[in-house]
Formats: sequence, C-alpha cells, structure tokens
Amino acid sequence: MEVIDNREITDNVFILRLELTENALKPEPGQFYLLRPDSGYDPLLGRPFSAFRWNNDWIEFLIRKTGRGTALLSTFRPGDHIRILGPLGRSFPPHSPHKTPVVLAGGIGMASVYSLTLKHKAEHIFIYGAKSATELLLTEDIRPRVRELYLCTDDGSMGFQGNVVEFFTEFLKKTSSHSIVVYACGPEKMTKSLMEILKKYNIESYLSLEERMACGLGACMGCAKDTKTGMKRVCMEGPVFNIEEL
Amino acid sequence: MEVIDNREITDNVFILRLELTENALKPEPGQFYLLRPDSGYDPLLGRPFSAFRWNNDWIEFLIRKTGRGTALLSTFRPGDHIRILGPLGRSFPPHSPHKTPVVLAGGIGMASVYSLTLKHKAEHIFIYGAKSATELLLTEDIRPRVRELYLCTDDGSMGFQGNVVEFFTEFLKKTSSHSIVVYACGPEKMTKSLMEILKKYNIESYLSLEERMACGLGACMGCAKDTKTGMKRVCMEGPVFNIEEL
Amino acid sequence: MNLEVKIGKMTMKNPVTTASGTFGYGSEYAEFVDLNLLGAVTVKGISLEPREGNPPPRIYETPCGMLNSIGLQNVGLKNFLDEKLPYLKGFDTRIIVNILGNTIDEYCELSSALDGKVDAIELNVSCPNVKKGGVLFSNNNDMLRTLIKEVRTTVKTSTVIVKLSPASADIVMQARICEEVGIDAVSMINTIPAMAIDIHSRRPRLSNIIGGLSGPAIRPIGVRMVWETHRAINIPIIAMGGIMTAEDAMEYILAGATAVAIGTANFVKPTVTLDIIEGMKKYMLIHGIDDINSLIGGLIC
Amino acid sequence: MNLEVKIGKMTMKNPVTTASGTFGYGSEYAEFVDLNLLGAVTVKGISLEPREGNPPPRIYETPCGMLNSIGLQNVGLKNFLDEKLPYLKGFDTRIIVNILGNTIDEYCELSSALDGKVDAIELNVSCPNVKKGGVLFSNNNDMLRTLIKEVRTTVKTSTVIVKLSPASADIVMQARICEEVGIDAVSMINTIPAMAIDIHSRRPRLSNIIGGLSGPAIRPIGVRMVWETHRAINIPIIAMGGIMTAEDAMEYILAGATAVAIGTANFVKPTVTLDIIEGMKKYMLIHGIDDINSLIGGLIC
Ligand SMILES: Cc1cc2nc3c(=O)[nH]c(=O)nc-3n(C[C@H](O)[C@H](O)[C@H](O)COP(=O)(O)OP(=O)(O)OC[C@H]3O[C@@H](n4cnc5c(N)ncnc54)[C@H](O)[C@@H]3O)c2cc1C
Ligand SMILES: Cc1cc2nc3c(=O)[nH]c(=O)nc-3n(C[C@H](O)[C@H](O)[C@H](O)COP(=O)(O)OP(=O)(O)OC[C@H]3O[C@@H](n4cnc5c(N)ncnc54)[C@H](O)[C@@H]3O)c2cc1C
Ligand SMILES: Cc1cc2nc3c(=O)[nH]c(=O)nc-3n(C[C@H](O)[C@H](O)[C@H](O)COP(=O)(O)O)c2cc1C
Ligand SMILES: Cc1cc2nc3c(=O)[nH]c(=O)nc-3n(C[C@H](O)[C@H](O)[C@H](O)COP(=O)(O)O)c2cc1C
Ligand code: FES
Ligand code: FES
Repeated sequence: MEVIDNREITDNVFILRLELTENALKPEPGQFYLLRPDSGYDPLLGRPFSAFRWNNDWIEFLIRKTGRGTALLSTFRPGDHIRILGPLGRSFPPHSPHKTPVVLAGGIGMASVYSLTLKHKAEHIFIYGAKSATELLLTEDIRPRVRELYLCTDDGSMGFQGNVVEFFTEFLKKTSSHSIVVYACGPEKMTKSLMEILKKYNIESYLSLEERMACGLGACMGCAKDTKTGMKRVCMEGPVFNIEEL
Repeated sequence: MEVIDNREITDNVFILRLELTENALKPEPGQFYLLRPDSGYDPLLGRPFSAFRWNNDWIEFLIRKTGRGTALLSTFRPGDHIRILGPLGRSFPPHSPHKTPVVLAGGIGMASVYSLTLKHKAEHIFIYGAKSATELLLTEDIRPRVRELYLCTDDGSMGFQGNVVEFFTEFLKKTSSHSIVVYACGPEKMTKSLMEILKKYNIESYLSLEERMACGLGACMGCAKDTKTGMKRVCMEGPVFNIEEL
Repeated sequence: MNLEVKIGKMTMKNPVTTASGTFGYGSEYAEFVDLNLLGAVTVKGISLEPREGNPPPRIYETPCGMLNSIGLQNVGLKNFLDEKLPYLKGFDTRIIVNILGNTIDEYCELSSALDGKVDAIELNVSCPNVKKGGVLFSNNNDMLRTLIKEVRTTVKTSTVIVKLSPASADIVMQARICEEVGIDAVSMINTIPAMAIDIHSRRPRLSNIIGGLSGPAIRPIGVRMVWETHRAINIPIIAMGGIMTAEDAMEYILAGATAVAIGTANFVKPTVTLDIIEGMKKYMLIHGIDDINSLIGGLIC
Repeated sequence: MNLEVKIGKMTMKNPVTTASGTFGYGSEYAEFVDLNLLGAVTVKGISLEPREGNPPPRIYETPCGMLNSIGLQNVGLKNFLDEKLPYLKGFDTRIIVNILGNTIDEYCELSSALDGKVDAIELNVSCPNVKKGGVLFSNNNDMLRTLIKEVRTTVKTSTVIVKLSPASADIVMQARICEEVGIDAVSMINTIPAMAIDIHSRRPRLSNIIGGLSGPAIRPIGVRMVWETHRAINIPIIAMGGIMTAEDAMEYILAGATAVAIGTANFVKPTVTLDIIEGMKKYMLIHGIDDINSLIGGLIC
C-alpha cells in the first residue's frame, strides 16, 4: 500500500498513514496488521502493529521505534510502498451494556486500545500511563472521546505518580469490580502485575498480548503463548485474550 | 551523502545527483565510486559506477537498471542518503598534444568516457553506439563538447547502422592509426572485438574494464582480470588499462 | 508446456510444494492460495501424540533469515487424520505428510497409519532418538540407515521421502544411503542450527537457545548441497532453503532438484507459491523450454 | 576500562582484529583506519610461492552475504617478508599471518620462516592436501591432527592459531584436537561452501563453481558454533562470521569468543573496525563492565 503520510509525534513515536484499497476489510479494535517494506529481504518478516485509526480511505498505525524494523518504517515517506497483511487476530469483544468499560493503556499499548474510544464514544474510563508527560501521547485527542481520562506517569510529571496498575488498584477501591469490564494493553511487566489484580477481584477482562510473529496466519506456530488450555497462537487465538484463558 | 536529485532519462536509465562535501576529492575521468544504501544489508556490497559529471557541490552518476542494486538506487529520492566510496581506480591518462583523442562509447559505457569531453572541450572525436536511437543518451548535450560526433545503432534507427567497432573499422580506413589515441568503454563483447583491431593496428589505447567488486580498495582480490603480467585488480590497476597490458 | 514432475510414485502437476512447518495444514493459507494450483501441499510435521512444542520466544529474525525453535508443536496423528486430512482431500493436489518420532517404532507406526492415505510421507530425521540418548537420527549414518530401512519396509503404497539435514556430517553420503535403501526421494535442506543472543540481557533470543536458520540467507548453501547431492544419486531431490522467487526455484532446478518447496517465503508474501509457479512458466516461455524436466540438473560447467 | 585480551602469548590491546583476506596486507585500509588502534591485523593467507588464484568472476553477492572464490591469490612468502611485513612493523599493533600450504611440509616451512617475526601464525586448514588426493585438511581429523602437531613442534616463539572450517564434519571435535595438540587458540568460522547459478546462462556465478559464503547471513551459524566450541575447550577463540557492528561482536564474546575478527564488513564500511572498538567501549560503559574478559562466554542460560 502507498504511504500517504508519516508524522513524527515525539522523538520516538510516529503515525504512519497508509492508503486502503476500496474493498479492503476494515479492522475491529484490537486487531493488527503485519507491515513490511515492499522490497529486499532485510528486514525479512512483517512486524505486527495494531490498527490505530482508520476510515474508508486510509489506516493509521501508531508506532514506537524499538529496533531495526520500526526505525526503517519511520523513514518511509509519502509515495513509498509498504506491504500490509491484515486485519489479523481477534478483536476486543463488545462490552455488555450493564458494565462500564475501563481501558488500561501502558505506553505504546495505547495504540491497540485507542480505537475502542472511536466505536463507543464517551463511554469509556480511560487510564493511560507512561514514563513521563512527554510520552503521554494524544491525550487532548483522547479526552473528548472518553467519559473519564486518568493519566499516570512514573515520574509524576503529569497526573497520578505511579504506573497504570497502581492507579487502577486505587481506582478499584471506589468501584465495584463486577460493574466493570477491563480492556488492557501494555508492556509485559504491566500485563503480569495487572493480571494478578484482575484475577484476584475476578474482573471480566480482555488483554492484548505480544509475541514475535512470522506468518500472522496461524501457520508457523511461532507466536505461541502458554495458556490454561495449552499453547495458543497470539496471531489467531489472540492478540486479545479473555483473562480466563490465561 | 544526500541525494540532491534523481531523474529518469529513459525507461531504464537515470541520473543520480549526490551532494559532495566541501573537502571531498574530485574524480578524474575514468575513475569510479562504490555506491550503496545507507542502511540494511540487502544489498550488501557497494556497486561501482563511473564518475559521470561533477562540480564543487555535487557529483552525478549515469546508471542503467540491470539488477537489484541499480533498481534500488533508482528509487532514491532527494533527501535520502547513500554511502559513497571514492574516487577509486586509475583514470584515463591525458593524450599527447600530437594525437587526436578518439572516444568509443558502447551503451552505458558512455558514463565512463563522457567526462573526457568536459576536461578537453571540443577536442575529441566521439563515437557512440547503442541498440537503437532511444538508447543513445544525451547526444545533444555531447555534440557541442566534441569535435566530431558519430552515432551508431544496431538497428539503424539513428546514424550508422552497426556497432561502434564496425564504425571504427570504417573510420580507420580514413585515419592514420598513429595519429590517434583511443579511449573506450563498453560491454565486454565490444571490448573484446575492439581489442583485436586496436592491437592489429597498434593504436595507443586505454580501455575501461568491468568486474564485480567487493572492497574497491585492492584488498579482497575479488575484481581480478587476467593480464599479460598476471592477475590485476580492476579497482586498483584499473578500471582503465593500457591495451599493452591486456 | 509441461510442468509435471514425478517424485517416486507421486506425480505433481507442477514442481512447487510447500516446506513443512511453514504452511500449517494448508487451510491457514487457503484464503490466499488456491490449493488446487499447487504441485503438492506439505504439512507441518506430525507425531503420534499431539505436541506442545517449546516455550516462547520461538522465533527471531536474523539478517535475511529467521531462527525458529517451534519444537515441532503439532496436532498429533489422530487429529490430523480426523480433521486436517479430510480438508486437504477436498483439493486436487498431492498431500505430503512430514513425520517425526522419538523412536524407530514411532516412525513406523506413523508411516503405516498414513500409508495409502496420503501421496507421500516425508521423514524428518533431524529428531532426537530417545533410545540412543537423544542423538539425532541425522547425526549418525548407522542409526539413519536402520530407521529408513524399517520405514521403507513398512510403507507399501505411498511415496517415501527422507528430509536431510545440512548439519549432518556428510549430507551427500546420507543421500546415497537413502538411495541404497530404496527410498523414493530426498528433500533438502532442513534448517541450519544457529543462535542469537540479546547482548543487553545476555540471554539467548530463543528459549531453546538453538534454533534452525531458514530464509534467503541459507539459499547459496542449499543450492551447493543440492548440486553436490544431485551428482551423487539418481533418485529425485525436492529442494528447499531460501526460495523467495521463481528465479530462486529455477536455480535449484538447474542445480539438480526435481521439485522445490517454499518455506519462509510464505511468511513474507502469502501468495508467493502461486507467483513462483507463474514465474517458472514465464521463464520456460522466454527460454523456449517445453518440459521442465529437461532443466533438472541443467547447470553448464 | 580494560579491553586487553590474551591469545596464547600474544596480548592484544583490544579484542578486534581483521579477518584474513578481507583487509589485504593492512596498507590497503590505512587511509581509513589508523592501524595502531586495532588489536591486531590479520593478513591475507600467505603461501610459499606467490599464487595467481582463480579466474574471474570470483565474487557474487547473495542475500545478506557474498560468495568468494579468490583461490588464495597472494604475494608469496618472500614478498611478504620483504615488503608487507616491514610496513606492518611500523605500527603499534599485533600481526597475525594466515598461512596455507599444499603439504604439511609447506605449512612447516612457512611457519618456521615466520616464527618469531610475527605475533601469531594462523593456519588456514581449509586447503587441499595434494599428497592425499586433494582432500581438505579440515575434512579429515587424522590429517588435521598430524598437520597441526608438526606445526606445533616447528613453531617456538609465535602464537599458533588454527582456523576451523564450518564445513568440517564436527567443528567442536576439531577444536578439541587443537587443544590436545597444544595449539594456543582456534579461530572460527571460515566461509561456508556455497554456490549460485545464473539461471539465464545456466552457468555458475563463480568460475570456480563453489565459493565461500561470508557476511551477516552466516552470523547466527557462527555464533552457535562458537558457543558450542567454547563449552568444549579451554583455549581462546577468535570469532568471525558476519560481524558488522559492536553488537554483533558482543554477541560472539558472550557466546565465548576472546577476540573477534571483522571480515566482509570492511567492504561495506572501510572504517568499521574502529566503529566496533568504540561501540564495544560504549557497551561496557552502559553496562558498567570494567574488564572485557569478564564477558567472555557470559551468556546466561
Ligand atoms: C499484536 C501486536 C500488536 C502490536 N502493536 C504495536 C503498535 O501498534 N505500535 C507499536 O509501536 N508496536 C506494536 N507492537 C510491537 C511491535 O510489533 C514491535 O515493537 C516491533 O515488531 C519491533 O520491530 P523492530 O524491528 O523495530 O524491533 P527488533 O529489532 O526486531 O527488536 C527490538 C525489540 O523489540 C522486541 N520485539 C520484536 N518483535 C516483537 C513483537 N512482535 N512483539 C513484541 N516485541 C517485539 C525484540 O525482542 C527487541 O527487544 C505490537 C506487537 C504485537 C504482537
Ligand atoms: C569500474 C566500473 C564502472 C561502472 N560504471 C557504471 C556506470 O557508470 N553506470 C552503470 O550503469 N553501470 C556501471 N557499471 C556497471 C555496474 O556496476 C553494474 O551494472 C551494477 O553493479 C549492477 O548492480 P545490480 O545490483 O543492479 O545488478 P546485479 O543484480 O548484481 O547483477 C545484474 C547483472 O549485472 C552484472 N554485474 C553485477 N555487478 C557488476 C559489475 N561490477 N560489473 C559488471 N557487471 C556486473 C551481473 O553479473 C548480472 O548479470 C560499472 C562497473 C564497473 C566495474
Ligand atoms: C517455522 C518453521 C517450522 C518448520 N517446521 C518443520 C517441520 O515441522 N518439519 C520439517 O521437516 N521441517 C520444518 N521446517 C523446515 C522447513 O520445512 C524448511 O526445510 C526450511 O525452513 C528451509 O526452507 P526455507 O528457507 O524456504 O524456509 C520448519 C521451518 C520453519 C521456518
Ligand atoms: C574475499 C575473502 C577472502 C578471504 N580469504 C581468506 C584467506 O586467505 N584465508 C582465510 O583463512 N580466510 C579467508 N577468508 C575468510 C575470512 O577470513 C572469514 O573467515 C570469513 O569471511 C567470515 O567472516 P565475515 O563473515 O566477517 O567475512 C576470506 C573471506 C573473504 C570474504
Ligand atoms: S505468527 Fe505464525 S502462527 Fe502466529
Ligand atoms: S574490489 Fe577488492 S580488490 Fe578490487
């Protein structure tokens, strides 16, 4: 697909907008795509990125530079071509009307849950954390789309001082755990400590997990995660898992 | 170096202009550079290209797409970065004032000998051949710079019908072989049949040869050509060889 | 224009199949590839019982290649016969089943359960022999000979292929053993044992430490091994290792392969198998070749 | 911060040298690299008499790698001693001379002529033994043992390194033989035999048909071999194979290398050796490492 736009929004993060062909399937929140340059074999494999924002003509990805592949993607300019495969994987399931959806986003994990706020306007409680204020992205864009927005920073430079899980622990003290459903995406560390709490309070929750991928289609078994019922493929049975499986 | 401009001049051939840093050494006609993308390992090695045109600020290469490396170079756009190494190799030696310099250019070999016309304005007899008229490049640019310009095409679509060597054989009938010095660059086939004639008439000549390269610095022995005095490195003892060595 | 090739008793409508482990059980790619158009579908290695495979991370990208240590996760023989095979039978293509065992008995049990039900059985011999302290079958010529002799005797109907490992001491010698024992064809090359380290955590990139290297990086090694093997044996070779394009496939055929298998390339472009078949036809057209078989081992040197 | 390492009797100011055949005789790169800054310079393989090498084409690029079949073209011992060595002696760096012979006698003659004049002698054993019908020394453990024993006895002063081939049946076993015989260190890996074909002319890309694969493509194979070898022997390893960056060099050191050699990367970026030394220092700084020796074999698994 052709690159329409590529904008740095911080030193480290950029938004890549790609053209969508007319009949292209549209993603659901939580689904992802594999992206790779259109030529050469280095890098070889596609890299998975969540569908961030889209309309009929284009789709955007919010990408953080972490290695070679993402660094290369950051150099693409309008007119360049990128091969995309998707939408792939399972999306976040809709919440029951009786429950308040609570979104927990850690760092670049925001890319995966952001689109929930597009589908269900102003319904979500959105808890978003990062290392410091400068890494909290697009907060003014998110604010009008959600019911409540809580920001957390490790260094206290904005919002609550502490991480998303610490904030959520506080938050739970004032909330009935059966009245909410949690959608979460963040770094592995966050997911781990979050899971403990979610399980303890028996909260209905859906977590988006990460694993290195090759095919994205369930064929290579490369993206396996150990679950209660055996090895599951993040690209097929995930990336969004019901916490009951984990 | 930064790409300043990249222009297709036919379907298959483009002129790549790169910035030159202030203190960069300037090439002599016949010298070459190794060019490679600034990132990734595929393609891995630099590709050799003759210095085509240059001034204090930039240098141009006239490049024909023949494979992966050249196809990739053709996609570079202003602002992109390319790693260059050079000038490398031996240049065409100046001609004695008593002799008329005759340039023979076959196909993209023109890139290597074109710059002779920049240094010695309107002195050269320039014989330039290609498959057909559309592949004869920049002829109107060359014309004012040379004393005489003869064009040859295999299909007769412009100038003499036949190849450069055939034309030159005719040309020799009207010329004293001791009054000329030949500078030539073209495909291997042309060089081979040309060498026979040049040797037969004992004409002072300098030929630019091609071989695949890795280091460009005389270290890897990859670019060897068998000569009268043993294996010679095209990147060090060449690419311009005195016909007496061959 | 004839693209049909024969591997033992199996006739493939064209020389292109998939490399085991890179194409799932076929259905995973059916959205992108009309399976009817492939010469054959080779499925993920099957064991008697389902296997969970290695813990993650299982894959890592390297320059022009990738490491995998899936650990042969698969659905097991029963599920394969009940669910995967009937699905594949619905297509007009050949079915090659890659098998793996811990003992010679396991290989024989698998082979006899599959014999006649599938077009070909491909033995992955890069597996540890648990009865011999875990030495890989492919690391010991005597063990290999015993294994493939037993399987050869067991299988009556299906074509038998042995998949050779580039890590074995002498792959050409192993191909000769296959021919002597009456194996129908060899396939090569399996992945090359390799590893990578995260220098910051100082840990291996794969939980299994060592994985198998595949992809374009290994192609020149595969082509050399196929060429050397082709000169030593008369049974057909199914070649694989870094084939990304029709040009790469032709390279292997000129080196001596009768068929080619596409592996890692499926991950890079899901429709690649069909592109390669089309590209081979184009090559034959341009060069005026009527029969692909006339190109096998056609390297001029 | 200590970057000094010891290879036998040779102390290198840092663990970075050049891979034989990729850095000429040093002078070719002197315009780009202050040779005084390198741990050692390893020169192109030297034979008793000058060699012309193979006819062109001698190199071909492959995905993230290259094939070469230079055929060991070199200036010969006399010219090396008369011209190349005095030049290198002008720098404050160690000199490692890679040697190659057709017979054991030739290796011994070369070794004794160089002994004491250079810091280390590196035996390229991937050479055909003309007395044994051209079998490569590296392809036969007994022949290898005899060769290196003789050289070991011959050399009194210089450090002796044996360069191992990844194409040998068992590289770990060969390293063990080196240790047993009293060799000071092993270097690994040499290039991997490989080939490529021009599908349109149907001819091999190299006049020699087979060449050696080097470059980033082979790095994961090299790292695996170094790691396996490090666990089997106690003498130091000089590692090479696709090192392009300081990260790659650190990967080999964590796998068990005491020093690293930079080969194909010199072609990609002539100043790469210095970049790598700087990068290693940076890595040590970030991770608070005082002595590079504390990282050797530091893989956690
Ligand atoms: C389903 C899914 C959705 C994702 N969505 C986004 C997104 O919207 N925006 C975004 O910036 N990132 C997202 N990621 C993470 C992204 O895929 C990785 O950051 C990217 O693949 C790194 O590629 P690289 O070549 O730059 O890094 P590499 O050089 O390959 O590696 C750099 C570091 O990233 C780690 N890494 C590599 N691949 C993955 C992976 N697949 N998952 C997790 N870590 C990895 C490596 O272990 C290494 O530590 C997502 C991952 C998954 C699995
Ligand atoms: C000193 C010198 C100066 C040159 N100057 C120019 C120039 O000014 N303009 C220009 O268009 N080309 C020039 N060439 C040729 C140019 O280097 C090759 O066309 C280019 O390297 C091909 O790269 P590729 O990746 O596109 O092709 P590949 O995919 O590598 O190969 C495509 C075809 O080109 C052949 N080839 C590859 N490398 C070389 C090489 N070094 N020399 C000859 N053939 C090769 C291959 O054998 C193959 O048949 C020059 C070559 C040399 C040695
Ligand atoms: C993810 C993955 C899984 C594989 N699983 C198997 C397997 O189960 N059995 C087998 O014989 N080979 C397996 N292989 C090896 C491939 O079939 C093939 O031999 C190898 O990857 C080289 O081909 P390629 O470079 O085209 O991928 C696997 C390879 C990969 C990349
Ligand atoms: C052009 C070239 C020439 C080489 N010549 C020699 C040689 O003379 N002797 C030797 O032992 N190894 C030789 N090698 C092998 C290298 O020293 C090194 O072992 C190999 O290239 C792997 O390292 P790399 O991937 O960093 O290049 C040569 C390699 C190349 C690419
Ligand atoms: S990435 Fe291949 S199975 Fe998930
Ligand atoms: S390219 Fe290395 S010696 Fe010429």
